[in-house]
Amino acid sequence: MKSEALIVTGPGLEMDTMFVNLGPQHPSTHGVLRLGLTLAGEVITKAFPDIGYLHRGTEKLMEARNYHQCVILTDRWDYCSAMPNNLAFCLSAEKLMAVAIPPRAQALRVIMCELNRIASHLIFLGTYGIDIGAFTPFLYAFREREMILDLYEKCCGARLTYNYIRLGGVAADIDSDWVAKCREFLEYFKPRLDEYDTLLSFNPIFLARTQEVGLIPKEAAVGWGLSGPNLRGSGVSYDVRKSEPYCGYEAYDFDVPVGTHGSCWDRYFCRVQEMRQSVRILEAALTKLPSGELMAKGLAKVPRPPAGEAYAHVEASRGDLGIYLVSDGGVAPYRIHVRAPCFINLAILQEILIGKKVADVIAVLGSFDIVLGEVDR
Amino acid sequence: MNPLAGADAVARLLAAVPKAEIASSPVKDYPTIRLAAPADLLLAARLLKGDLGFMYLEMVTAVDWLGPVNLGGFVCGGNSNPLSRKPAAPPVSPVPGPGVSYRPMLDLLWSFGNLGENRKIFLRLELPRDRAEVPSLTSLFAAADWQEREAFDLFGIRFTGHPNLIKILTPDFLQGHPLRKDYVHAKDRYDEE
Amino acid sequence: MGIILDKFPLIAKAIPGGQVVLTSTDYIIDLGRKYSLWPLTFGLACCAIEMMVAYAGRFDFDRFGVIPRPSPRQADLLLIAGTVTKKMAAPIVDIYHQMPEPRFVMAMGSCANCGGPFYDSYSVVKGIDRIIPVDVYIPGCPPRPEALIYGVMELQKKIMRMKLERGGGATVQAEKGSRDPAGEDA
Amino acid sequence: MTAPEKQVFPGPVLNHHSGKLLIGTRYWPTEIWRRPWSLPRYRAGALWLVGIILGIAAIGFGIGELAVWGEKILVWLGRCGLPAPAVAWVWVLIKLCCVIGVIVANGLWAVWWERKISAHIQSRMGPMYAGGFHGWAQTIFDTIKLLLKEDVTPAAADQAMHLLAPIVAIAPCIIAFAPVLFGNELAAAKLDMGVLYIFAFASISVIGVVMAGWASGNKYSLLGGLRAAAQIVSYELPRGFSIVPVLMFAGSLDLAVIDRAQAGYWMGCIPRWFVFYPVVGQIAFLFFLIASVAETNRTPFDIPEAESELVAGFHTEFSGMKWSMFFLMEYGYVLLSSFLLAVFFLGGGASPLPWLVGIPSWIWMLSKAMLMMFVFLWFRWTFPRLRVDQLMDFNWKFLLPWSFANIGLAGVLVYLHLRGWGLR
Repeated sequence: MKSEALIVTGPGLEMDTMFVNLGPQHPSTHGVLRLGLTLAGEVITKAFPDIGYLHRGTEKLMEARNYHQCVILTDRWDYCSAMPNNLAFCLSAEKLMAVAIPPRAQALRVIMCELNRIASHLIFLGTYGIDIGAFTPFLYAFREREMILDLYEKCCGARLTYNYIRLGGVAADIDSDWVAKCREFLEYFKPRLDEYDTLLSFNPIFLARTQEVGLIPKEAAVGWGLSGPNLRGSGVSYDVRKSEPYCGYEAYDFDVPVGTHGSCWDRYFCRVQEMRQSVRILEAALTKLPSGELMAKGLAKVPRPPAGEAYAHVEASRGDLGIYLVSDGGVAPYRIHVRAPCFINLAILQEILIGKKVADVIAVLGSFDIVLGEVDR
Repeated sequence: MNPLAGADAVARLLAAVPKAEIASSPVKDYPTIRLAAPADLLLAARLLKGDLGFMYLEMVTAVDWLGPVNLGGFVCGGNSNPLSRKPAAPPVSPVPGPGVSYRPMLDLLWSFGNLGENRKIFLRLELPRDRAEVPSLTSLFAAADWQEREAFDLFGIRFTGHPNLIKILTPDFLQGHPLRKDYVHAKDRYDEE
Repeated sequence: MGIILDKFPLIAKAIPGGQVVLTSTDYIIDLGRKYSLWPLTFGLACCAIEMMVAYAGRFDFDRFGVIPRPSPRQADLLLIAGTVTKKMAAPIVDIYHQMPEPRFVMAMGSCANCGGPFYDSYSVVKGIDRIIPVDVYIPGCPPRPEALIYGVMELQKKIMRMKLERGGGATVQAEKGSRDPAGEDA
Repeated sequence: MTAPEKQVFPGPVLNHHSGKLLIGTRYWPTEIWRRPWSLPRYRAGALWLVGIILGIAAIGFGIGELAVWGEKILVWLGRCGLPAPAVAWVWVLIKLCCVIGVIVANGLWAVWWERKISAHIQSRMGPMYAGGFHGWAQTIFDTIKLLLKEDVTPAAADQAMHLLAPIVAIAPCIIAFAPVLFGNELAAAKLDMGVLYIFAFASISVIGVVMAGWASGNKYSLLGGLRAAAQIVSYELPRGFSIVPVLMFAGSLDLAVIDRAQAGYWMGCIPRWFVFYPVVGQIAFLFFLIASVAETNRTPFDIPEAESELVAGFHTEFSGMKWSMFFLMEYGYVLLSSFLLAVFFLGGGASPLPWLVGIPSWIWMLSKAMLMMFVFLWFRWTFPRLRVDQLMDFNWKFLLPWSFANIGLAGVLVYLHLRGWGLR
């Protein structure tokens, strides 16, 4: 629906525009993103996202660090879900070194990544509620997330930057007490998901604010290279866990939620449905947990992958995270490029914000669930 | 489904694009095609998007094959232990491994995905380091817009025809392109002790 | 409309029993500032997630009277949670100067303290104290919410030591010199 | 195959008090939800609550009707030798101090209460350490700090307007409190056109808000100020029209008359409050509640100071006491709306059950107003925020036409009453 400020045009009828900085410090830009908006009244005529305020140059830093030191830097990209970052880096390095990963380490990697997906989507649920104006879901979502962080703390010692998935396997093991606590969390979490549906997903004001807003057709989503829930919200069913399964994902049966017409609500609801699927995967993984050792045998203390290039990508919580690793046989990676899903998803804002109101800008920006650590790397 | 199954797509691409051949050092487990000249890029991209159904531009990136990284590009000289005063042994190997030849070239890489048949193809192109010029793909793929700006910002590759080729990540007052191997960091007011 | 109490210590000293009045006003004013520390909703990187967890239910910051305020005009604590890049340095200094006195700064996480895991990056400022004065440093990458709360309690102890003579009033601190000159702070 | 048995860990972080794993803490969330009453803290809190309520009721019995005390003070003033005009002036001063005291005390109480309500809605604890039991002194400390904050006037701002805006915002709110009823006969000023007076003054403070928006020279506050002007002015209409049925039933604009019109009971137990009038009462009550929430810029209508969009809306550039004037205005209007709701619809001063008549009327009025204030505060933490155009559509296309229809329905009721089959 074209907004009125853009319909009424003609000689002598132009509205003088005002340039507003949705600046690097703003309560709902999820970090340090600057949106240069040109407003005609309340309606946006031009949007220019300016990033780089959290650019730490990790790709350059990794060229002077050996492979084990690089894993630490991978945690700091998408800090809301750090496990898939570790996993993508380790998969590409292991692909170069052609190392066979023991089955227990594969299963542990799947368990940790799925738990991290739930924790990351809970952050999204909370912050998106605040963007639309409802403060309370944030508190409930973070209460559940605390239980997941306790599980991580018991297993790998850290709450946010785990450094748990290492080259060749996994850092620490879990025991029956951990499995019991995890099952108890899953039982406790399922009714909470239905609670969120009544609290936020089907709230009439929330539906009014998100249903017809930020519509992205299928061609635009594919053209702009979106990935993850943003792409699936527009109806394209592309999930790396299904298209190129890694770490044994083909053994678990789960379905991929797909939206209908790519509105903010579809992207939001894809993420809520994904949490249910992750619970299914976790239950299957916990029952079929094989025993055995955690690390691949015969891995050097300071690994030197043979010269060559490898590209490995995983389905991170925010999209298709790919690591292109070039090695010249040295101790440090020669060149590493991160295909950051948030960086590529953010570019579409220039196009779809035209003609929206200021309140819609926040709804659309929030529905993309970007993390500035991954956008700027 | 094994991504290498798209042999016919690779064959039709090789036939259509002059002097294109299977890359000598491919990206592991994925079909990689080396283009000969920058002009072939638009032709190959149009063919990929039009007939072969590769609508999804996944990644645009580059590698600088000049040689081992110059530790001047790091503020503390690549010192892995910030507390120790003496410079530690740089973890960078001066001698290239087998099958790798350092040369003053920028090696660009594009990755196209066919979501329907679940296939990937990588295009590769070598450019001289000093005047790296290549046509921009923003006319065909909107996803190329920011990734080309990032390649320009970090490597200094000029994409002709790009609507808005300006810095995207590095601060405005940073001179030079950081990801080039010979980048030396000029200390600014934030770096003095 | 803020009350300016800078002349009050001189007057209080002149009156015979004034010292008692002065110390008790110091105590009450410091209590007021201690229990109503309003930080700015301003997260940079991973530490921002741990800061949000500190505001959430389990480690409730509201117990100490700490509510995040969106605008720097109403905030009196600038919590730098994350990596300070060179491109972000200028906006941070502007925000610091927009905050009314008396204002405090807390550097949360090793990135804000000294650059952290990105110490040799070309685009990271090696610690926030290079651009603005810092009151409390919190180690950790990212520090646990309990560490953040401990940092706030340290800041509260520091506030309890503030004196009106040494610039506890509402006029700009820069004109009156450092709030706690070296040596006397212990 | 199941996981191996309990494995000894290389010493993870233990809780140094109980020596157990952090994960084994007693307050693992699920335990809180399964057996809340098993927690001693929970039971102690409930006992405290019951004690406080009974305490207030006992004080109420002790003091009795406040209006009676009013005459006694007047007589005593007369007897201690003051000439007649002086007595009148002293009496006006006393009433003025009482009303301003109520507004300021409400400011302190409501802010603390809102933070505690929002905390318990969001399963956390709210202010706990600021001055002892449950942080009762939290707002006092906030006020002390705000009093001593540096008074920043931005360079781009219009100095005079920046200083004047909070004053123009708060003054009408205090003036509008004059005819408000605090008990059966307990009002600062007996005006026979009380309702008109209140709505007239309540709509002046939007000028202060727009002045604040324009004067701070900040684009966000300009947007916030314009949104406030559009919202408050357009919600004045349904707020006024939803009161007309009440005035038709009571027959006068004087709040005391409206209050007396709701005395008595149907069939012995249902009180004759206007909210229980068949259809008209409920619609009028709901529309007045919604319009009042919109008047006070509170969620779901808090777009003028939408935190997530306009940073802090029209009061972005105000710091220290100037900013807290806007907060005092907001909570002043919440209190005003709660008292109006209590008087118009909940029979302010009349006790809901016949055998509870002993409790004085100001206790009933206060408890009904606090109930309505709880509803205001409760809305804020459950509803998301509407967009500007949705808010306007809701007002002009739904609220206003239906309040006109409601007036028509009220006319039918009054006609039936005149023909004798009415509800009287």
